[in-house]
Amino acid sequence: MTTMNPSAPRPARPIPQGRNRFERAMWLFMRFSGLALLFLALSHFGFQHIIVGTHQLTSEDTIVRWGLAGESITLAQLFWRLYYGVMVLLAMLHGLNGLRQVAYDYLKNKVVYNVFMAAAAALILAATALGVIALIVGVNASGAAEALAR
Amino acid sequence: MAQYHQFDAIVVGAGGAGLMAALYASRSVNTAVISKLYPTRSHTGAAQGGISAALGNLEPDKWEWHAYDTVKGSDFLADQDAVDILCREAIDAVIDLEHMGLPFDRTPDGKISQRRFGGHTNNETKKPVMRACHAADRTGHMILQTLYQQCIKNNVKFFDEFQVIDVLVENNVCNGVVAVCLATGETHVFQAKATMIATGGFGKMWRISSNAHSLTGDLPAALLRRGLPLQDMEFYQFHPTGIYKMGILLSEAARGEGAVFINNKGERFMERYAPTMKDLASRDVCSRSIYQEVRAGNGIDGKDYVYLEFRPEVVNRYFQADGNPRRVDAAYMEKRLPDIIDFVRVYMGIDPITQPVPIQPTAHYAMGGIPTDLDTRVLADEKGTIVEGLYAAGEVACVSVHGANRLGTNSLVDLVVYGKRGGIRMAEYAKQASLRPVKQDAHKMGEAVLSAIRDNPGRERPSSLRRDLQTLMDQDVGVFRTGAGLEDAIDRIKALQERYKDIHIDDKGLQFNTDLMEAWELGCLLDLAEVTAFSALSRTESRGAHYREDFPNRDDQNFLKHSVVWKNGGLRVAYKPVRLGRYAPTERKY
Amino acid sequence: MIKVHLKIKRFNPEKDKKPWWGEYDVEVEPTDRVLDALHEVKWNIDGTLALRRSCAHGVCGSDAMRINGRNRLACHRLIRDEIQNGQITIEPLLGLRVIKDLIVDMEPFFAHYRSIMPYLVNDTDPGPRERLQSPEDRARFDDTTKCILCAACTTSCPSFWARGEYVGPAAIVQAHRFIFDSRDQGAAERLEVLGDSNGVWRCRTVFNCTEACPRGIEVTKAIGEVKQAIASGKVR
Amino acid sequence: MSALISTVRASLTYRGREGHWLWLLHRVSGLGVLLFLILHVIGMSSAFVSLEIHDRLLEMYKTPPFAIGELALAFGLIFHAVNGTRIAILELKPELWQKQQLATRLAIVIVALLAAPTIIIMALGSINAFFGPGAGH
Ligand SMILES: Cc1cc2nc3c(=O)[nH]c(=O)nc-3n(C[C@H](O)[C@H](O)[C@H](O)COP(=O)(O)OP(=O)(O)OC[C@H]3O[C@@H](n4cnc5c(N)ncnc54)[C@H](O)[C@@H]3O)c2cc1C
Ligand code: HEM
Ligand code: SF4
Ligand code: F3S
Ligand code: FES
Repeated sequence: MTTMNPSAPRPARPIPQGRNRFERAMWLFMRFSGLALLFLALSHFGFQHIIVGTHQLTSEDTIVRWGLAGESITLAQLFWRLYYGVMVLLAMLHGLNGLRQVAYDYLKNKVVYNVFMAAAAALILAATALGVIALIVGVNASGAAEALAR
Repeated sequence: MAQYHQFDAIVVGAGGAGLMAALYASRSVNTAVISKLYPTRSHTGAAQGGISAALGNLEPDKWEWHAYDTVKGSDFLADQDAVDILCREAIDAVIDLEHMGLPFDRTPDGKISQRRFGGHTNNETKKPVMRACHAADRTGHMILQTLYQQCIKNNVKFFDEFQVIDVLVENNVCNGVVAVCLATGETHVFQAKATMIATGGFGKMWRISSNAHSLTGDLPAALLRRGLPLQDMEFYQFHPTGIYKMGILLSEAARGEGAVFINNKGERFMERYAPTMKDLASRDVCSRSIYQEVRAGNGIDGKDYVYLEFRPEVVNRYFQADGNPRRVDAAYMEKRLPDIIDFVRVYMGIDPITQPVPIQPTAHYAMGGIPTDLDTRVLADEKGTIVEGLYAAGEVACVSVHGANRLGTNSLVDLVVYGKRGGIRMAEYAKQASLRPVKQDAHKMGEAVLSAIRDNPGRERPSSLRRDLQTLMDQDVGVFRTGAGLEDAIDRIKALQERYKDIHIDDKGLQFNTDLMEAWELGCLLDLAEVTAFSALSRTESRGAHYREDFPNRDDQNFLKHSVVWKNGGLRVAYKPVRLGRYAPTERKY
Repeated sequence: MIKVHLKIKRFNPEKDKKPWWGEYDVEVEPTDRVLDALHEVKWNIDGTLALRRSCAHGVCGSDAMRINGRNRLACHRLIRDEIQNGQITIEPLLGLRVIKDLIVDMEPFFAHYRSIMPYLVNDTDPGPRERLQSPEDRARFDDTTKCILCAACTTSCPSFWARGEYVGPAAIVQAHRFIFDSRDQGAAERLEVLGDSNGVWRCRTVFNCTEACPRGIEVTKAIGEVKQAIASGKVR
Repeated sequence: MSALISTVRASLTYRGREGHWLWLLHRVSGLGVLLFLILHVIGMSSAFVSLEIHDRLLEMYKTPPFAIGELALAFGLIFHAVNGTRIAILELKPELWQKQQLATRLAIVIVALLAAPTIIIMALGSINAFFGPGAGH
């Protein structure tokens, strides 16, 4: 070190990655998923609640965007399914990890923490699965006729 | 029931001196540090300016010049062999600190940066030299942190918040110390082959003081009670620039940047007292001049303070008057004196850039203390009898390198040079010595003193005694002293000691009984105050920081010697000669 | 002189089951420190009041406590700046065990400090003179050298209150001081500690630490720089 | 449990500045949005089971309790999004912000700018639906 040239700009020193990469990955994920959600969630919210308006919402919109189960879908519907799919996945995982952080703070008893997180993860993953299945399957056609007739 | 511990070496005090000693001792023997504060709370952390060493990084310098400046600053009372060691080993010590990681400021080519400081000169040109190595204006802080870090790295054993109340010395042999664990109130006996005392200053016997509340001279007082003497106690430095009424220090660096003293007539009065150096004359001279102004009725509002001016327009006006081409502005001052300006803003609520700063001299540094030889071994008398197994270093010790007046930056040098020396010597000693037995009731004496205070049903509040002591010390054992005043002071201190026997405290508990420890510390301060006043009374000359109005001149004929004072039974003084060397005493002018 | 009503949270383990509020009226100068007011209580009203203090001018880090709800050094705040309707409220630091009155157990705090290897790591032979370092490299970590280990930051952090296992801002500040020191070679090991579950990731960027730091250190910024070093795998 | 209570009490009584309160709100809003999201996704996914259920759920969104909850959701989501962005930027570019106060104030202003019109439009929509000409059909 004595031989360094003190006036030369100091190069960035590479640091080997540590053993615990999970927290680092989660930290990065929270930020990038947050960034994605910033656009996805806000645009969804803005579209549904401001441009359309909650009181104008009908299941027609859902059918138009998702398409009906068993029928071939349009490109637009594919886009919406992907849009919602990505959003649900990111939001759920983002939320799950957020919940984990909060739970880690307040549930200091390991057993309580584990039980709580297992339950929460089950619930959130189940909800996510339902959402994803819905997006893959599409709107259930039975009863769709009445809906369209109205 | 006391708890017992055994170590090869123990160090009492975790300031710069203690940590340096511990670091070196712990390299070869089993070492523990006992401190009543967490180490990083030690007052070494308050030191601002710098640590001098003749590195010559920016301009030519020699350690011999540093030595001469130190001897001259000491008013020729320093022992010159000790000063030689100080200044020669300072260079290695500073490099050592750098290797330990101390973040010194740097020169453009990457070396340790140095700056000028009062009294440090190029002996040939007589001009100020850049000798003070610094880390911004936090040099002491960085020394303390760095040494503590190294102690952690080397797994030094710490007993934090353990207050030592007694030193086990008998027949000039030391076997360890007795301490109270503050958290539990339990007594602990530390048995050791080598014991080092590095407990810092004792400036809390004065009211206006730059010293921490914890600097109460516990260990010097304990040694006095064990029949050991203290040296050169009449020499106590008053720093000219303390914040008015609070005593918080504003470093000399302010005047280095051009700040000046102003009295109530708007005069730059230092021109009259030190025509050449003016406001940058040595600390003793400036402090005396300020009080002379106050006495002449030139204090601000007729009170006991003057102004320190660092308003740029005022500074520039005097630069101009002095024919100095330099000019400063607000931004420059903010950059060079950040901490000081911050202190003034926080504690005085005024802005030194636009307002004058009320200052008064503040009790600052003990040149005297526990007498030691060049290897930091404690001496039992003026003849040089060694107390086996007992060492002292840092502000609490007196080797003596500061003589009658310490030069700025030299205390930090003292800590690291003699701390290191002591640590090495202790380890050498401990390796060949064996652990001496301590008596089963070793802790009894210290414990008895504490329980006497705890159980005393008296009427006096320790705080009112402390206030009275501090007031009388400010008045009569301060910058100016007279025979009559000192005699009176001794009488009044004795009266306070009588009243001390009648104190009571509120807290009768064990855990963190700070009420009890403060009362005990007051007892230490009373003893040290008495010794200080007595030493001052005995020295009928003026030298360095010790100024006797009734004997205004230096008297080398009779007093080129160190005082050594005991306080068992009565007070007794003896003298030992100053060890001269290359430099013969001459008149000291600034 | 003005009158101040001090409300101090008291707890004596030898006597009390629960903390209680001690209320005291003292006369002090508006320009006195809060510490002076506490001394006024301790020295003239109730000597059992326990607190730590030493330097009395904000450089030793002994007397961090909660003044009017915020972490402050008692010796670094003036009465006139803290007094609210004639009153000042004083409590011990949060998140550390109260031993007595305003004294908390500092051991966990120092344990975290020790865990990040707070010392220069460099086993190369430095030679007889100083290691060289450019002024720019020295300036890189200047801010974090100011830390006095007062714990005001760590005990103002919600993540630390929630879990004492979090190393806390003070330890990260101390690590930063070495990680970004060009002379140091221990960054990888330190970042290993700080990259773990109770390391920097527990920081939620709350800024209480920065706001509490009596030395004006940009604590959150230092933490951010450490996070980035781990995230990017580079120290610059 | 007492540890949980003391932690929560500390969080609520420490007199932090903006950053402290924003953190609390971020946490609460994140959890709130998560709760809504779970219910919402389960609700929406009903569409693949039966459109009838789906329809009924959509009608439920149009009742007053949901209308009010929706306002809270709007604020929560907007706040969480903006504040989350603030946090991420501060961590990625700590040197951008000399003073956190500036960042927090900016975040508060942006939240206000986004949330106020949103909430007003939504509230007006609801008022119109409940009390307007076409109300009650
Ligand atoms: C404001 C200020 C600024 C200064 N600036 C400078 C400067 O720029 N340059 C310079 O050279 N000098 C300066 N000095 C002087 C210098 O800082 C001190 O002289 C020096 O730091 C003393 O160090 P020390 O190691 O002897 O003791 P300290 O650092 O005071 O440490 C004393 C230690 O002893 C312990 N202790 C005390 N009593 C007991 C007991 N009974 N039991 C157990 N432990 C005990 C304490 O806990 C502490 O750890 C300054 C001093 C002050 C006050
Ligand atoms: C809209 C854009 C969003 C952005 C920009 C965003 C951003 C963030 C960020 C950066 C964090 C980490 C905070 C920290 O570490 O202190 C976070 C935490 C969190 N987010 Fe989001 N988020 C968004 C949407 C969501 C959504 C939709 C949910 C609900 C499912 C959610 C739930 C959470 C939760 C529960 C936390 C943990 C809070 C805490 O630890 O205090 N976020 N968010
Ligand atoms: S970073 Fe600031 S608040 Fe934290 S311990 Fe250091 S000095 Fe105290
Ligand atoms: S308060 Fe805590 S959450 Fe981070 S910014 Fe400071 S450490
Ligand atoms: S007493 Fe030293 S920081 Fe307050």
